[in-house]
Amino acid sequence: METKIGVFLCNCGGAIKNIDFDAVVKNVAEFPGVTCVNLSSNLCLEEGKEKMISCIKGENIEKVVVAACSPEFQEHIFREVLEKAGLNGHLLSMANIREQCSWAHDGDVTVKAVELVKMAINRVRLLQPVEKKELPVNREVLVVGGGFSAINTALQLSRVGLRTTILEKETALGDGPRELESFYGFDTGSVISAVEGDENIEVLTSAQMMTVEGKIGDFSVRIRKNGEEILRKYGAIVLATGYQTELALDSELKSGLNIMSQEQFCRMLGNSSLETEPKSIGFMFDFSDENSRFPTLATLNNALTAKKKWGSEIYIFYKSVKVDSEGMEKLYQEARDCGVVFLKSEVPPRITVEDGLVNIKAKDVFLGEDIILACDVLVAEELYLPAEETGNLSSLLNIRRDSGGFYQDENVHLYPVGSERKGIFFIGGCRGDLDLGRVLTDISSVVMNVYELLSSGKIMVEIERVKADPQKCVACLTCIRVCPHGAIQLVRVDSGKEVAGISDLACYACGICAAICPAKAIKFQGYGDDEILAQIEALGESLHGRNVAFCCEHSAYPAADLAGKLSLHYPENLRIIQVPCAGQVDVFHILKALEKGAAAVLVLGCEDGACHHITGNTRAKERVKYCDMLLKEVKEESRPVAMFNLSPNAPHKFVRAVNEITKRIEESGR
Amino acid sequence: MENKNVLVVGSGISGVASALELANAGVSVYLIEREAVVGGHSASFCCKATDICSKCSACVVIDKIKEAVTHPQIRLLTNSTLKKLSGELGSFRVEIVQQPRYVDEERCIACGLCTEVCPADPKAIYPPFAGATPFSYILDKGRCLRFKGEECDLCRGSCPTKAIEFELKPKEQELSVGAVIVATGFDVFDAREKGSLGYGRYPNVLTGLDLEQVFTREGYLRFPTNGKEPQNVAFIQCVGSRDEGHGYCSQVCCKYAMKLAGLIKYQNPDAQVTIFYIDLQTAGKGFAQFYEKYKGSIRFVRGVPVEILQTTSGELEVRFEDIAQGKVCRDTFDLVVLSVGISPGKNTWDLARILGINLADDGFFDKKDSLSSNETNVDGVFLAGTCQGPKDIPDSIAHGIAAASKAMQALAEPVSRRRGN
Amino acid sequence: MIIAERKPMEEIMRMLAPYKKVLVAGCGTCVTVCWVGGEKEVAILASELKLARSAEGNEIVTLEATVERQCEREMVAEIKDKVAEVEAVLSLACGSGVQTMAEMFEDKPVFPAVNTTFIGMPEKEGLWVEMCGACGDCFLDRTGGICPVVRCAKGLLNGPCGGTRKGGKCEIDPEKDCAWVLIYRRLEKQGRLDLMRNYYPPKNYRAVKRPGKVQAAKA
Amino acid sequence: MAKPFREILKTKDFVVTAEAGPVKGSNVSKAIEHIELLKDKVDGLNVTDNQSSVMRYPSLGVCLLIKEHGGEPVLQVTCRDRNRLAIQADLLFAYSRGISNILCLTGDSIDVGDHKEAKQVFDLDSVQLIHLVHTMNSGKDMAGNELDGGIDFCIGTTATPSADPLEPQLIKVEKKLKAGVSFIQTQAVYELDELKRFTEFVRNIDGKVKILAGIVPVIGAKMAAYMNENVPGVFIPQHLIDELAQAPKGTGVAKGIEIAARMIKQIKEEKVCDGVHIMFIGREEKVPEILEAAGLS
Repeated sequence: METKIGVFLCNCGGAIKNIDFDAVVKNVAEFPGVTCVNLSSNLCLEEGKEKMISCIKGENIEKVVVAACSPEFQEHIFREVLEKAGLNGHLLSMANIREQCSWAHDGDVTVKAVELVKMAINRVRLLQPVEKKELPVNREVLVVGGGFSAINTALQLSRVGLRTTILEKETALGDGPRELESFYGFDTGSVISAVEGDENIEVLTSAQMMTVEGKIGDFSVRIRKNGEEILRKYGAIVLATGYQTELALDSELKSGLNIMSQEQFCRMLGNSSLETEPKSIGFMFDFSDENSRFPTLATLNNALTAKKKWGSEIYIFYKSVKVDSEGMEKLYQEARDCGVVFLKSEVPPRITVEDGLVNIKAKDVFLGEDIILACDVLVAEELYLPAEETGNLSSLLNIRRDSGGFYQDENVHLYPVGSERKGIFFIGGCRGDLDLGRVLTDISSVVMNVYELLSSGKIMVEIERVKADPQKCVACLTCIRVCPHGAIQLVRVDSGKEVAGISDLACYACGICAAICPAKAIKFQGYGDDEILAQIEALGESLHGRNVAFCCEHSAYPAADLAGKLSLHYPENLRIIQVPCAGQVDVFHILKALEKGAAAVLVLGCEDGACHHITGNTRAKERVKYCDMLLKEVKEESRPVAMFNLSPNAPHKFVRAVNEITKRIEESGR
Repeated sequence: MENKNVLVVGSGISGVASALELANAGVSVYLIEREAVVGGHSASFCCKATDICSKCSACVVIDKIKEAVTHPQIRLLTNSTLKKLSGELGSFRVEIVQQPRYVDEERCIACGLCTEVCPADPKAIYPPFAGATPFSYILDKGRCLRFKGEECDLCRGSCPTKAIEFELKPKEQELSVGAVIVATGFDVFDAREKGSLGYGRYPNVLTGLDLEQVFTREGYLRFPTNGKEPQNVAFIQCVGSRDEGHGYCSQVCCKYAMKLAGLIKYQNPDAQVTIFYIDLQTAGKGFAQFYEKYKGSIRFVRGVPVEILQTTSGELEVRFEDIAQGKVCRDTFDLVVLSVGISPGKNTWDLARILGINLADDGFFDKKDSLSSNETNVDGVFLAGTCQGPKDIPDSIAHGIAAASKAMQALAEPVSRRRGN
Repeated sequence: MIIAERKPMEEIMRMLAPYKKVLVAGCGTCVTVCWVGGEKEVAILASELKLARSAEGNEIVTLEATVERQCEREMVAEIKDKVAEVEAVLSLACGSGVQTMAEMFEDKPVFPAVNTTFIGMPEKEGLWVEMCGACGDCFLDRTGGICPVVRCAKGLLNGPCGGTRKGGKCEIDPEKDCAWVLIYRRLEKQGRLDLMRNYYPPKNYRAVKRPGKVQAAKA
Repeated sequence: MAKPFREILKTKDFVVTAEAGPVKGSNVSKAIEHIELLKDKVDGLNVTDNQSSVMRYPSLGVCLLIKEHGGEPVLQVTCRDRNRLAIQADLLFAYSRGISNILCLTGDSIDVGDHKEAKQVFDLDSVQLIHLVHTMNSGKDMAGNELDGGIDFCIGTTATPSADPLEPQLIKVEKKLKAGVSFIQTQAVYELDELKRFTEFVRNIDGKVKILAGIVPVIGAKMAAYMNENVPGVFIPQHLIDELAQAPKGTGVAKGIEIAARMIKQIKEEKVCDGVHIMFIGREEKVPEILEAAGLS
């Protein structure tokens, strides 16, 4: 007994004029499984939805195809309609006949519309219900690091009723950018005492994280504290391990007594029993590292304090002052006003030490000539580097670092405090060089994110949308190695066999694992091999001469919609298949499309470095390259396969990609 | 009775970020927007990726807006402004005025029939910018014949969903909320104020924002005038930042200028791009490599242009003090982009009065103390994004989330304890 | 685990040239794990075949099947019906799988689609390295658990050759480590360098009498 | 008639040998020229065995020619091309024809040669080969069978003093010494200190063994770079490469010879080791110039 499929067409209030809807209705009605085809003019409005519901109920429709505008903003609405009509919301497939059909092309596009609907029908036939379920999560939070940001995170988390453990490798809390305390008017001392009085906060000093297993809501962490190991469970992990600094100087100079770091200089400032106060002080920054804010911050603040306290002559050598954080420009002006001398130089000054004085030689940009200054003290430029445990912890937690070795991949979708793994966050100096204003923002952000995840002790998630079939899984560990979100682990099933287990809590449903699984053991509800194949096969013979584009739902798909809205036209023979991530497209899908007759295949994903699933688009590129090689093997180069990167707001780039492929086909003379 | 709802004023990226976080935490949120469309400035920014992402975050804005407008916990009110605030943290009452849209955004299906039939020229009813949300048509009272007293009814007649309604009065409603997040954003510095730079007089002198929109609209760099591709472009930094009247760095200009410059070089490697600057703000996550990649191919001149003149041939002659050479030089370009900064929003002052919150001397809303840029002098009223001071997109998002966090934390605290301190 | 790699397409095409209907048979064990012979690769190869042949204007029909272990008669027997339908079988299993198929279906030509390369392990995602040469006379007790028989380019038993490159890389490939340098470092770490100083007489290269047979003592 | 090499090693305080690389083909006239040129100028002529895995006229063949022309041949035997049967057979043949010096080496890998698809044998390694020769010297074959007429070879082997890391190499050298060799012929050395370090190490284990430093003249910076890349076990220091680079055009060979001679002189004067082995493959005719420049003729 065939599934009863209901098809609902919408002509957008009669505004879609280049599609002959009667023809579409007639054509689609003959498609196997289609129980009823309804044409509406306002499907997305209340009256339209009402009709839909009553039809679904009346005809005992089991699965639904909606052919109307883009799913971008409508799919969730129609899902609700299905739910109201007593169907699972996932038994819906949409054909985008407005933005990606009617609006995207001139002239009559009835044929394309019919094909799009058929693709949706073939797909919907395979869809299975996806249930939602509340899964329990552990409400305890682990904060690694004992500095200002770690402590304040714990305090704010406590304020919203979440218990935390602070894990500090040192013997006491409160390491961190002490030199800035005076500037910002906070002192770590007071917050430390606040922590001690807080029943929601446990402090483990001289303690280290040894191993971490599990996933959001259920991390089990082995901690070594003075010799012995303890096992703890946490719902989320916050890294606040800070940074370290290093003098950017030739090693022979580093030892110099009167050449020092900002922090050493701070101690000097704080030292009341100083025999002789320095009469002249030199500062340097922004030469060896032009991309840090912190050096400006520390310099200005220390220079000012010194000026006020000792009235010393102060000379600051720098390339660019970094004033792009709150209050900095004012501070810079204040420093100038009270007589601090700023000397802009394109190249780092030459430093030499002679009879107790530090000679600084530089070419001043404004004066255009060399200046040589002899100072009692030089506060040298500092490089801001990741704390040394950073590497070790990132591999323990299986998270990526940026090009500077700090935590957090340079991916805009992770900013401000997120990692690629749910339930693991970074704050403050450990994710790069931040001024304190930004650190404070980080702290509050992370508290919000953790609260969202853990406050209720449970999270509502879709169950088994992506699932590894224990029968087929050969435990090759491939998916575990490729999952960008650390959502897959080996689990023991009842049979005792070890197989890949995908955590519904940690999974982002990107499908990268499903695409790469060599045993085809991973089923991805809605986007699996079968569903994609079904859409390709729906076109049958008519696929010949068509181009198939696999479009990432985060980028290319909305970009295509936008092209429609702007009526930027592109060749009509394009057939778009929406995927959750370019990384979900496999060699197999591309070859199938070609085998079934497609003239060309495009894979369109996010910009390089902006993949929502970190590695999806780069994997896609690799696979496309591999396909290209296979096609050469079988002398089918004339049917191009190409990968393009674009963002959701780049409709022109989308059109360019489609046109380029069309051009290539023409050139290859097919 | 404690009320946990939150009102977010302004649907720019910070407001949207605040609203989303709260909504995801189960709080029901009213998100009010003065304009007809959501998203504020950043929603119309272009993608600045070259062969790699340049971390401008414009696409993140798109994601978040979509998430927000489709979120069941967020009630969105466009064309709406805040009129009155009373009560205190946990039990505020706010009065909202919603100007009539005339086109019901719930019913408008963006079919475009109304625009076809509209007799006014330019059309009085038209779609919002592509990518706008909600994507429902806008009726411009200023242009509409009917509002000029004529008997025109064509669009209403043409509308298949009966979405158009003329006889609408401003809607007032009162809401009770536990906390208010102010995210009213910024105004772009009006480059006309710097007359010598010729903005508004010379067609090929643009602001950074104009250039954003050229890319959004065309996908390529084009002259606003003749649609040709400029070959020699100059960016001028710190227009409306770091000067008397703007005692701050706008924090965004160096980045967007360099990223747009990179984009220009990527699309047209032969193009000459020059950036006039005093100090380069190249800090910030993910920006280092971008800067390293393009600093070779972009010409950086340490100097401040004092004047721009248009030659008879239509070229733009920039007179600037080249600090390195210590003398005034001149150089000609065919397009000049003024990297205009971030200024406090015009309505900031009114809003401050309505909410009873302080203004800082630079004209932005004032924060409670140096350790929290989200709190204000009024308990329960919080600041998010550029209405508190200049921020780029990632920082605005972070600040928005932080504001949500602070509001949530304040509301989480039992009234008793709160009163206690 | 047994590691293999796909044969060049044209070689496969040559084998199958005379046939119009073939079964592409995968194996669910080693070759699945090393990404050459599992269900996914079967599907890809089948698809590529069809593409290639239709390009030649000489269509081919493919059936697909993947058994858990092609080196087990009983498991191979499960697909006999499919085999009955085709003119030839293309096996993506290791050599022993191919031979089991060939033996089970003597009336049908069975062709190898992969080259069986070695016994090894994954070094990282998608990269496998040789670990064991199945010499039948395991030497690992003397070398800190690093096999010089296959991991040394020359299979030397008494230390490195004189061709070791700077940094302890192999004479034939600067990418590869010199096994004997690895052995040295491991034994040094364990304080067992004396093992390396011992003289090891010529190896018994006939420990496995070809064709090899192993009789379980219990059976 | 040349003195037996074994005697020379015992008596002469600075031994000099040279390498003769066999030709590719059956025309041995060039080989004979070289033999004639060198046989009286050096204490032994040392014939490579399919050097760098490039197939050539056999080592055994050239050794016989040397013998015929009154020189003292040293037979190089690698483990790459022959299994234990073939090697034993060759040794019997060689000895029966008056060849009494053997240099035992592992042999370069097949991959560096001109028959890359050949099966490499390495049935034995160099240490095992040394043991094998001793076994046969004692009148038995490897399987323990009595030989009707045994052999008595003077055994040498090779070593790489400039290997990095050095320790594993030294362990192997130690094994070779324990197995029993009369002389060690090193890979090309360019740094005296490396050589000193090496000889010291050897002396501590075996006071009697003679060490001949390998001398390979480099005739240009390019060649040097190439050798560093492609010749196993050769490490030419940067300062030499620079020195060569500065040599005016066309004077490369002269420069190479000059450097080589300088090295030999130093070795001899400072008594770093017991002699040198000069490898000037393809330019055998130039060897006398080196000897002259080094004051050895």
